[in-house]
Amino acid sequence: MTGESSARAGRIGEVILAVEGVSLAFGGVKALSGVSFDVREHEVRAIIGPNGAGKSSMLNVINGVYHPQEGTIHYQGREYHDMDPHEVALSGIARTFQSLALFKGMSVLDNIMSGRNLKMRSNILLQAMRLGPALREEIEHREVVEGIIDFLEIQAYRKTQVGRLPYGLQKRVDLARALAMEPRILLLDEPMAGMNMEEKQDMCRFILDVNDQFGTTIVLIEHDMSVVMDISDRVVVLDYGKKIGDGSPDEVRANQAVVDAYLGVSH
Amino acid sequence: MAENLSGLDTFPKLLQHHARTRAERPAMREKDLGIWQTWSWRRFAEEVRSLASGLAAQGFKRGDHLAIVGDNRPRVYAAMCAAQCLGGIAVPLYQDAAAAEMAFPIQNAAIEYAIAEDQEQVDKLLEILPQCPQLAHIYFDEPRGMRHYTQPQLMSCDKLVELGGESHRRDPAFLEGEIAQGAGADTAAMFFTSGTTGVPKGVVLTHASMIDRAAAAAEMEGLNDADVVLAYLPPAWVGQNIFSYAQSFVTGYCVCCPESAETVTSDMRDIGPTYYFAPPRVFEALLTQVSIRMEDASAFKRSLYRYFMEVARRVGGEILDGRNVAILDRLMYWLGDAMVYGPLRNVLGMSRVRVAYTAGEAIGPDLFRFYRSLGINLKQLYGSTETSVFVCVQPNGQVKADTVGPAVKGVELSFTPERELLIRSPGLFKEYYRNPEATAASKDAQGWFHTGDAGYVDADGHLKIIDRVKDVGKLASGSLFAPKYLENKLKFFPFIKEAVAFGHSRDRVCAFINMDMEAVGNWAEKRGMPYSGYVDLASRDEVYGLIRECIEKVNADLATEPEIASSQIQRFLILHKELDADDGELTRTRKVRRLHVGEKYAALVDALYGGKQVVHVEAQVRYEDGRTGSISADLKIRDTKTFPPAAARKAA
Amino acid sequence: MFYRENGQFKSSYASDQQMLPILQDRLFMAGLLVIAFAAVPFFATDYLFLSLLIPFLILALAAIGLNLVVGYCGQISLGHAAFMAVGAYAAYNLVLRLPQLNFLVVLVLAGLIAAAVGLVFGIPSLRIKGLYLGVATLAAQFFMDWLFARVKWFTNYAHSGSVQTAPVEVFGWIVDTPVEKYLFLLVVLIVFTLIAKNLVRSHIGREWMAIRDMDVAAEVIGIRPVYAKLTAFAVSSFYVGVAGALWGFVHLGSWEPLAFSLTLSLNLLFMIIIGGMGSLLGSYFGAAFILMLPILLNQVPAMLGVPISTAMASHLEFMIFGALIVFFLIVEPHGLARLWAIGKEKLRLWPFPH
Amino acid sequence: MIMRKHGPVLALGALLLAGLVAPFADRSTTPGFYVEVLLGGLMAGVLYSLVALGFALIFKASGVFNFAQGAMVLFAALAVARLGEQMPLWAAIPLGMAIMVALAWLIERLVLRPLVNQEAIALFMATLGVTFFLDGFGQTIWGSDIYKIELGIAKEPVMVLQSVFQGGILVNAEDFIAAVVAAALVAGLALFFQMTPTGRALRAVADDHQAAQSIGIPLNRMWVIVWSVAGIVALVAGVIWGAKLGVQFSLSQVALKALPVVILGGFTSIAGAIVGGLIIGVGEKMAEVFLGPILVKAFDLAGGGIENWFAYMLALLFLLVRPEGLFGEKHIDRV
Repeated sequence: MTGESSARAGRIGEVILAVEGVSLAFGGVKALSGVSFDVREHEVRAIIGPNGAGKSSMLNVINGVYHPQEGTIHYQGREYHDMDPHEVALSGIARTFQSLALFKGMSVLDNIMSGRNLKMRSNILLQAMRLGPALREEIEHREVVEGIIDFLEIQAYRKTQVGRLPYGLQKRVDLARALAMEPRILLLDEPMAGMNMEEKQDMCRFILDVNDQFGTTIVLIEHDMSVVMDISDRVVVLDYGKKIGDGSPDEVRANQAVVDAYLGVSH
Repeated sequence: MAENLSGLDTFPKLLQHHARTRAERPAMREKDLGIWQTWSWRRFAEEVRSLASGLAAQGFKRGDHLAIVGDNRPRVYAAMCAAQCLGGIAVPLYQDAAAAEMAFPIQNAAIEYAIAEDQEQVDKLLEILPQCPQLAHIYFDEPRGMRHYTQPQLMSCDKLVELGGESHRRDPAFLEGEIAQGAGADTAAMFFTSGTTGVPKGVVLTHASMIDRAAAAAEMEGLNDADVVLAYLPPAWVGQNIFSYAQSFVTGYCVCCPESAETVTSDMRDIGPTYYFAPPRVFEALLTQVSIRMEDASAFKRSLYRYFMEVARRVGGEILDGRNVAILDRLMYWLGDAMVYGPLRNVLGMSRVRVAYTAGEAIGPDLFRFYRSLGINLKQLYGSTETSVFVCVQPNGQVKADTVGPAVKGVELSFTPERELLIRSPGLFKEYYRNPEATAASKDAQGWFHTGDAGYVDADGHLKIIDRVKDVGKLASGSLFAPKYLENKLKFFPFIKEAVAFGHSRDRVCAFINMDMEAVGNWAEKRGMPYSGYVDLASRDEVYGLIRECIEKVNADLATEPEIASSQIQRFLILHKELDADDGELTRTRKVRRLHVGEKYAALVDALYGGKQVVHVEAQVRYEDGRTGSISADLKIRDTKTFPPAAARKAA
Repeated sequence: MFYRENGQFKSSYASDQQMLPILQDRLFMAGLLVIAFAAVPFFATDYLFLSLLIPFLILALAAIGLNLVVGYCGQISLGHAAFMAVGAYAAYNLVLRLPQLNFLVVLVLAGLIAAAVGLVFGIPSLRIKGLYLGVATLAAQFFMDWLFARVKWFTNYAHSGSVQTAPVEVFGWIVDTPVEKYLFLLVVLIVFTLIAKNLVRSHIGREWMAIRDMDVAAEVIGIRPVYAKLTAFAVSSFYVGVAGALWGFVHLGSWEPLAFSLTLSLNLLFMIIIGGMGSLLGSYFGAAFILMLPILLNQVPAMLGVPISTAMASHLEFMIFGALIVFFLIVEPHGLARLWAIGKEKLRLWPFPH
Repeated sequence: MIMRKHGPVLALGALLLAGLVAPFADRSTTPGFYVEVLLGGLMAGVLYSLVALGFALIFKASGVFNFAQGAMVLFAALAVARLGEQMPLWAAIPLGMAIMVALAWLIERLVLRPLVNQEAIALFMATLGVTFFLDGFGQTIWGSDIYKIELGIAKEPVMVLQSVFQGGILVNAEDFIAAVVAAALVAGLALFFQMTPTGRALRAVADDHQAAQSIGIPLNRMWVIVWSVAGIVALVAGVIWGAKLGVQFSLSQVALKALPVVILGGFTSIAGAIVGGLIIGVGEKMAEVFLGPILVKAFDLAGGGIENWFAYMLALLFLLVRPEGLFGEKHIDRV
């Protein structure tokens, strides 16, 4: 592990995503107030904080589901305003969801294939006739997807309806679907929520492998800090929508405010 | 098989032959990335060529050993052949073995080159580097997770293939020459027998012996390049090697590798092998599954199933053996085939099976008949690593549940006074590697191999095996005691997974029982019997009752065989844990290591004979993840009814 | 039970993704086609053709169309008969004003016009979700009803407001007799079913289903809701439009605006609910079911010797439809198609239950 | 997250607009006639409001988009009309109400409860089924002819306000009664929701089902109650309507107009239902009377009949500019 993380540290590059003074409010309720942090290329960046700290809101702001009232987001140097989720997706940011958001009517394969849609070009007529190009495109993308299925070790469930899979596996499919987008940044919303120890370890392994194999920058949210600490390079801590800590896992662990915040919530 | 293979005395030469004669026919298929990726003989030959050239470029010389650790994958088999192209020796190792277990073979054969499937295997090899400093080259197939490994010994197979490609372009003739130099008498491969006792021995097999046996059996069964095999057992086991390598090279049939361990069944359904091997325990597991799944079926289906299985039990075997059967029965069987047997074969993935073998240990007569009655041509086979497997095979039409058939062409059988079976055959091994005394002990001057099995040839010339000679003991009373024989009879009951019988030089026979968690668990649920786990269930009186019934059936049965009537089981206990290879209680091929168990659980044995009703046990157990823990339990001991020979005849 | 899948392995993605990957299914389908083309024309009576088979083929097509937008894309529509009307009147006017056009071209054009209209009424789906959308589509229904009833141009100033058509002619073949009509429609239906199948198993289909199952997630993985929903509406309306044209020209021959009223819209909806949402096969089942029920209601009681008035029969019909909808929504939300799928699965696993 | 906008203002704006465009439609119309149309529209609007009211109630309390509201109106009207033939109205109406309550109970039992926790679309489809069932069932047991309801109110119109408009205005006493009844009903409901514990419970349910359940409010009973209330409202609407134009199948079609009304008013808002109803009532009358002829002339139509779609088109426009309606609540869905 240490060998790996140090090796990874070598690859960490420039700031790729910078969030500055972002505030978000629903009606009266302030979900985020003036949160700023940055994400460097190839790093594993964790956002932690007690439940209701505004972590999910932060992700939703980054990938365009919510539009913040204040603050800016710079991605690859350019600032983006009011981008819709699918524009964000096209720009190379993928995410998984805390409460599973798979397409439950579709098979595992189709779910992951749908992650390739933004790369598919053939027009509707070609698809209707399933003419050469459309068919070839389907197959090319199928190959990529099979690679991911292999990578996440879900071969046995390829053709099963996602609805029928146990929770842990569904989480994996969710990850697979995001990977299928070949993102530069991967946002993970509590990837280990509700998992048992073994599943959590698997998930950690997968996350590191992704970061390692594809060089994907990873931003993940967790409310249970223990898991995150040993896989992330830097950690942001939110509490009640405010940033109360930012730095390496050790620094964060040492940070009194963080400790209080966590003692504040039941543990 | 019309094809003339004379002069093709090594596997590489056979490969060249197929690459010429059936270049585009499938040599191997592997379910990978969702579809069955097909390796034609040509492509397979090219892979072998590149690997071989690569190895040569890395300094692999004639006589060198190549350790191969991995699951069934085309490249694993290609690697074996690559080594053989250079006159080297393939040493497949069990991929599920712990690192420590790998150390011995690698030291013993002073292995310098190894091919490992993936990170997991590489880690094991690296772990034992300190004990095996000579291991200088480790090639890994699956690059996943290997990015940060910096050890100088490591190189990826892809790189190796690349190197091979280059050096082959530089000197195309080289490999041809190497292959041509090879001769039948050269050593082809070395298999380490886990050995029921003591340290493993490296069994050295030559090209000639393996090819000869493979060909003999292939001829007998009329195998040809249209056949299909599913390779799902460890390649390090000689049988798997014969079925998915040697015989494929002899006949040119296609070997298919499943996608992953948990997809084997569905992959088998996909492929529908025509030639199939499985040890009895696999067939047993399948049957248990079938009966359990049928339990949940609708009443109609269940009765349908019961009815037609009865028909099959009556006439299925006969029909398969081509004996003549009453028209009406034929009709009913045909009906049953449409409604039950056919579909059943289909879901088992055996629709296309022409020849199925089982071997390794005795198979339960009911179990055996079940599959045959379904119209699956299941047959028994006798052989061992030392004999390149094929010694005796049951020919079509003369299949019996309790024998292993007559000797295959080229094999001579004979017996010592102690009923030990001796074998002479072209398939015999050359020696135990670097172990002359062991070699001498089991292979005498006249070239007879001492099998260590006790048995006899029956009236029809079929070989019947009773037990290991060394295990055939005597009761204090002096009468014959064949524990394996008893154990097998016990294991034929679905509820009993393993059994260990004691009695040598004792006044009576007692036994350990390992219940079958799946079957017993199911039985318990059916009767609404709550239980918290294995240990709890194993200690239930109901379960003891269940097991006792089984044992008493066996006793009744034994009583009918005068020779061993006196080895009826009188007391037993149900073990608190499953016997496990990781705890050294079973061999890697899951044979019980009786002595070891006897020593390990001496306290229990004493309790059995000491007439205690209950015994306390503290045991160390090793979990999958390598952690060890201890469990303690109170084991009950129960007596069982035995039968005087006369009474038994009525009872049975 | 009839399945023997051993050895039917796939060594290429093309074969893995083919429409009927299992041999036995292909055989079954072949058999079905043979019956449909070779047997039925000989044995079916005109009554059967006119009152069951012909309407079935057309309504199945319409149901497929509706299923694309409702079942696959999850956008509810209560006004699809309106698009049938558009198709029918478009075809009527095309034939009327451009007589030289080949009828197949007319069909396609009619479909396209319907698609355009569908697109317009689909626009609200971008702002609003399911239920609200239902009302928007009702607007289409009532507006179209009105439009074709009142704007004389569409009906070529016919006094009664009803229009007549001549029998369809394709490449010199005059589709006149019931058998001819049946065969013509059969071909059309098969072609359009294949196209629909291709669409739903291509990425456009996945986009639709993604929007249906979890629209937020869909957008987050880069699917444009606008595109997905509007294409769904357009394609759906195209299908329904073609069906409408066929309904008018091949089935009715002459019709008035009432022919495409709200009731028809709701019937289409029932077809896909009972048949199975998100299943092309279900569209067939649903159409067949909805067509047969009234016929049975008229026949059965008489057979049982308890003749009932036609009024009573139609009321019963209403009640039974209503009850069935609720029943299916509760017991088998995926309709007859799911039952079929379950049955098939059971046969594959036979004799095992699961 | 809930954001309220100043819906009422908009509403009045729309109402005035609908009124003001009218005069310029046809210079020859006297203001009196114009006011008459306006009133006529308001009367129709009152009825729309009533149906929409029941609709909004159900949607608010159980999140069900009840397509069957119209069918309930027809069913209730039929019931009262036929019972009225056997007994005096003062008996028939309460009995009808009892029937509607029973109906509500059955629907909750047989349809809603089994479908609880299904997505809204399924519940909506179910109400489609209920619609068909009620239409069929109603006509099976009550018959399918046109029936009368005699409220015993003078039908002949009264001339009022001669002093203000020359020619005065013809007003129908029945309509006034209707308006009064409707108003009373609304007031009653308002009280019921504000004052009674049940009412408060209902509001709680409307705001958050889980929460309501967790504090021990029996969802099922609540549903029975709202559906009963909706049924009774439907009955009132049905009776008034039946008295006006006779009880017949077309009622359930007319009642469909409740849908555009609630869209206009906002699904969850009682006030919305009322205002929306009035706007639509007035709007479509005005359109019919003043816009219709113009269209007919312009496009040489075979008669007007704009009111068949006007409401829906209006609703459609609303959906595009203000999906949540006049008084509706805007939702931000959580990811």
